Amino acid sequence: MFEFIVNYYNYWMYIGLMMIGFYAMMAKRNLVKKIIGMNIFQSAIIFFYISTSVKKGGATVPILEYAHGHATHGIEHGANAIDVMQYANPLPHVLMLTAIVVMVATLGVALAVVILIYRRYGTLEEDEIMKLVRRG
Amino acid sequence: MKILSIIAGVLMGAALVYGSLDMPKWGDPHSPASTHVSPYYLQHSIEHTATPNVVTSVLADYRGYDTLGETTVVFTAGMACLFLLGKGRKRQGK
Amino acid sequence: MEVTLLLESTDNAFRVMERAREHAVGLLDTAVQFTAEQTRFRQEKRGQLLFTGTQKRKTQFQNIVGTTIILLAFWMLLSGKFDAFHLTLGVICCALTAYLFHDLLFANVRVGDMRVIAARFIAYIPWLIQQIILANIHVASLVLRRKMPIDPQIVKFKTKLETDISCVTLANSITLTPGTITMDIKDGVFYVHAVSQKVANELNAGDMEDRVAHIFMEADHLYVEDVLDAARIYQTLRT
Amino acid sequence: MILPFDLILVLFVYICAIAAITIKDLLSAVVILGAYSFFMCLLWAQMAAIDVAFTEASVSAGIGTVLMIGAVSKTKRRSND
Amino acid sequence: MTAQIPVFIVVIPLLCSFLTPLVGLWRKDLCYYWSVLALSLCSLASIDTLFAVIQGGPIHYRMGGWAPPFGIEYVIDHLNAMMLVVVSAISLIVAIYSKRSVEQELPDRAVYFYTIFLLQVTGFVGIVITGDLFNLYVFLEVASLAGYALVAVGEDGAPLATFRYIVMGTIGACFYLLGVGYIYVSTGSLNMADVYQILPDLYHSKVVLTAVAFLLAGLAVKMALFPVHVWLPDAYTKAPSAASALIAPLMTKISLYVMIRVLFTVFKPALFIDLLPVADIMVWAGVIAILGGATMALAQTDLKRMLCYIVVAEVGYIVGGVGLANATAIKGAILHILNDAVMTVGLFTVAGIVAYKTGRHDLSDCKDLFRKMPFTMAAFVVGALSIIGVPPTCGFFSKWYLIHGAVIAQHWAFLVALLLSSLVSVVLFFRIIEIGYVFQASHGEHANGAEHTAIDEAPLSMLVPTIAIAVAIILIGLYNQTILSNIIDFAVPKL
Amino acid sequence: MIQESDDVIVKAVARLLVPFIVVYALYVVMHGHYSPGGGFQGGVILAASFVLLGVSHGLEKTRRRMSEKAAMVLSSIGVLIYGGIGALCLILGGNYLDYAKLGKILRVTPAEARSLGILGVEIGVALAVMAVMCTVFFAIFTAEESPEDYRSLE
Repeated sequence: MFEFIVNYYNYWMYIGLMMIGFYAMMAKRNLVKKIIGMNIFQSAIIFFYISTSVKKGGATVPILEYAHGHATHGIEHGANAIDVMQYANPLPHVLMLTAIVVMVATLGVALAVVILIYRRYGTLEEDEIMKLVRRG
Repeated sequence: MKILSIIAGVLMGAALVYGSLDMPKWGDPHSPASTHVSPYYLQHSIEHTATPNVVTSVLADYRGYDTLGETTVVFTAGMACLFLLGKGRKRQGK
Repeated sequence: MEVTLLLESTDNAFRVMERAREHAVGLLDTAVQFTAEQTRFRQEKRGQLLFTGTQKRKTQFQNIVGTTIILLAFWMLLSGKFDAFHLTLGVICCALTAYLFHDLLFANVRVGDMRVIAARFIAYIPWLIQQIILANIHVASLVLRRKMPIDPQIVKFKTKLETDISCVTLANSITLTPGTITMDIKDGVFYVHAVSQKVANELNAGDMEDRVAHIFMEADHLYVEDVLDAARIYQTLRT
Repeated sequence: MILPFDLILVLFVYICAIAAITIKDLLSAVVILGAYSFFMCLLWAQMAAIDVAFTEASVSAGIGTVLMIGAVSKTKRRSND
Repeated sequence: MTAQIPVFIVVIPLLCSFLTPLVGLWRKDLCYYWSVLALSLCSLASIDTLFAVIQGGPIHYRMGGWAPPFGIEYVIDHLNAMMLVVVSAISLIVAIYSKRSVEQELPDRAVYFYTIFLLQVTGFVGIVITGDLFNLYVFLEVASLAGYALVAVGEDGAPLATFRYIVMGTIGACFYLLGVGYIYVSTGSLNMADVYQILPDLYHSKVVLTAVAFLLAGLAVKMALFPVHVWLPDAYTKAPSAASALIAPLMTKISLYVMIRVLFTVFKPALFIDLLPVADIMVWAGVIAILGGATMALAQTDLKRMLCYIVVAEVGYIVGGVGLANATAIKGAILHILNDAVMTVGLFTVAGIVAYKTGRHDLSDCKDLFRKMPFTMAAFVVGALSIIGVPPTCGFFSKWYLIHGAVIAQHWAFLVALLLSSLVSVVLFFRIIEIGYVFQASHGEHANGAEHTAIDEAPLSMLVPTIAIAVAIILIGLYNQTILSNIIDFAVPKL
Repeated sequence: MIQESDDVIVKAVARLLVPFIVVYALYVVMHGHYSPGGGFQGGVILAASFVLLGVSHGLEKTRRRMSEKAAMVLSSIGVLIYGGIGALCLILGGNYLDYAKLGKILRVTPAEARSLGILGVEIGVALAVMAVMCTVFFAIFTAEESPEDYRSLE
């Protein structure tokens, strides 16, 4: 059982964060709080992806110069000298770089929209806005 | 609304945990994610692109089209902010 | 006790050495300053706008070159790659940055003073470190005593420093020294939080302020010798 | 990865996340969100993803926080929940 | 150079959108012509690609020259090619149409409008053309962000609707991303064809099951399937008319396309038909969506909002048709994607013209429109007939295949829902026609009739695209056999 | 709208730090091949230098260095550099974004051409990201606060 948890806990840690984010996005009435929830939600997913890139057993950063075995001259050694097990999996890192940038882009647009809403209604609470909208 | 969203969140979490039970062990160097495509990048990055930082070479070359899309996302966000908050904007309500 | 003695004696040694050097440099400084002032005065009197224009451009050029050199040093520190390609990149980047931001690094600094200021600043650092060590020991002794005889207070004093950069240097030096924190600077008045009376007294003595003023060649008249020297030079020049 | 260190970081991340969505002062919430991003970035640096950690530190904890502070300063600081 | 043509479909709108602000700095009024030029080039390229696909089978294009599992690949098969033509042609038509409407609604921000318009089209085209799961996410985000911006500048209340759209859209996109992540964990690949090869061994894994669930859930949010459609009506009603004419027909259709692509070319059809109960769930979701959309549409008094609920109902047709899981129904569903895109854009352009002329888009504003704008309303009638499903128009044929498929699958509830919704559409559109024609005729007699009967037709730049769409509706209906036998028969998977 | 800060320390330190931040950002962009970093991070740090300048010296002075219009043009140019390099590869006979074909005009081996292509792309990305972040920063911080037709609960 303990073995099982140690093997899998990293896949579960992000789920709690995701639930927190999801709850904030759905249940909070303040619009900025919703955006905060959105941010947490997205970064939880990034957490998951990064978890998949880890290799146990001394895998380091995927920069070929900094490997344990060969000091600096990766270029001369060519392909056969590179031990794949020494480096973390670079693909999820690349994907998540994209996702982070998408995250901040969404954040910018959402904040612009929030400012527009505030300019119109003078409040950021969803229930108050709905009251104003219903009053017409 | 609060209870509903808590239920939805817990359901989502349960589904995710259920799905993760069949995953390869965390940090397993022989999982499909680390053996199928990514070794190619690590092995050939220097030979193909003369770039020791594999993340950069994958980002800008092997999957460069993704990065173009990503830059487009950023550009879209900038244009959207100008579009929404730009100067001289007058609200046209009823 | 021995430690304090030792430190004090080194302090004295530093002081003597520095005085000597200061004497020489200060003399030179006042000379330079004086001549510069004379020329500027003359130029303004004649109202040669064209000339001042070229002067300004020249100053700008010097600023750019100076900034580039400093930034290039920073770049090399970061980069650690000295092949032609990366060096070229570095030069291009630094020159570009210097061109765009030349007025930021050297604002309010008279050109020509830079080397002197740099030399004095470097000479100031060991003194500051020594002060920091002393203050550390002091604060540690305060804290480690059972009764903790601290006496927090806010010291307020008006500074004689003129430029913002010297104010900032002083404020940061005060903050760096344990036991004192600069809280605010408003119109030349420092508000400093001091942890004990001794620290506050040291602050009020104004030693650090004098040194900072010396670095940036401000308020040099406070050094009596310098004033005398200046008077002497002035007299020789006049006659 | 060192397990205890990792768990402490995760604990911090959770604390920050919960604090960010419960605090009523929006400016504090936003700043705590910045701290959350920063702990997240430490966690990723721990998992050998320094590029991602770098990006997160500069993009999410840096510019993202600045933008949110800007938006909060343009709107209201208090929130009802 | 002909081998490079597929890439132009994306690259032309992309680069032109980057150039639009620069063009706008030089001459503001050139932006319109610039974007029309870009989109017509894009349409030409996609039509060329469609013919190439019909003649020579699927096209593969390697981005950056890297072999598929490592680099990103375009795969253009018959379904793709058809969608590309639909997207680029509709966006061209809407771009032509948008001139006057933008001049009226967003006078000082036309430059940004056209930039974002082109980016939106880029996003759509990028989603359709790609053969890589993650790349699809990136372009989904491009399209979504552009969509948020286009919606948010609309009339009063648009920002609030946009905020909901952003929240729901982000949840949808994140679920999609999560699904892709689960697939990546179990297969190690992101290329659709590669995943298709690897996955069959893993079909009993819980990871893949969760991945299917999350992919479909995310796409359901994006396509506004009935219970999670809440963002759609507000957003598309409040958007500027040119923007809603572009987004409302295409965004949902593209999400549906992605769903079909994921179900048929990432997973094998056998997975969701035999192994999992996905197909049944989809049919019932379709039934609920059709009934819900139709009921809600009946309750509306706003023209655009009513059309939005019709879009929600139409989504149900396609989801249900795919869920019926027999060749006829899937054929009908794919044909309906094409038809629905065309007829919805027709209706939304007419709604835009009404808004342009009257400044509002309530149903009561349609009074006397049949006399004021006979051509526009003729186009509207064609679109309405197509939604109802009257024979020469294209809507009839796809509905026919869907009904036929329901009969084959013996799924009577779906059949009943289809027929009911057709009935509801009849009621809806005859109500509008009554308001626009009959009501005013009796009313106009004791008002001074001369003023009302003066023909006040929409400007040509709006009218011509609208008429063109109406003609296209009829043409697609007439030539539906050609389209079916040349394109859609190849797109239907072998079950 | 941010006014100029009245704190001497903040102003002076910001003044001294900005050039170094910019050089650091450029270093991050240029050394993406060898160390962590690249266009996005470098671009964001570049934008951060402008943000620092804006926060400490006020937006007016920042606008003198980077106006909204300049930011818009730069963001277009940045993305165009990326797309343009891709299109250049197309013209030189390769697929889109196939940097190896750049070797034909640069006269280097394909691997080095790819390396240089990556560098060019990173520069474009950095420009675009910097300009866009500045744009968003300006847009959010200069948004009009006072609502024109403002309905409140009272």
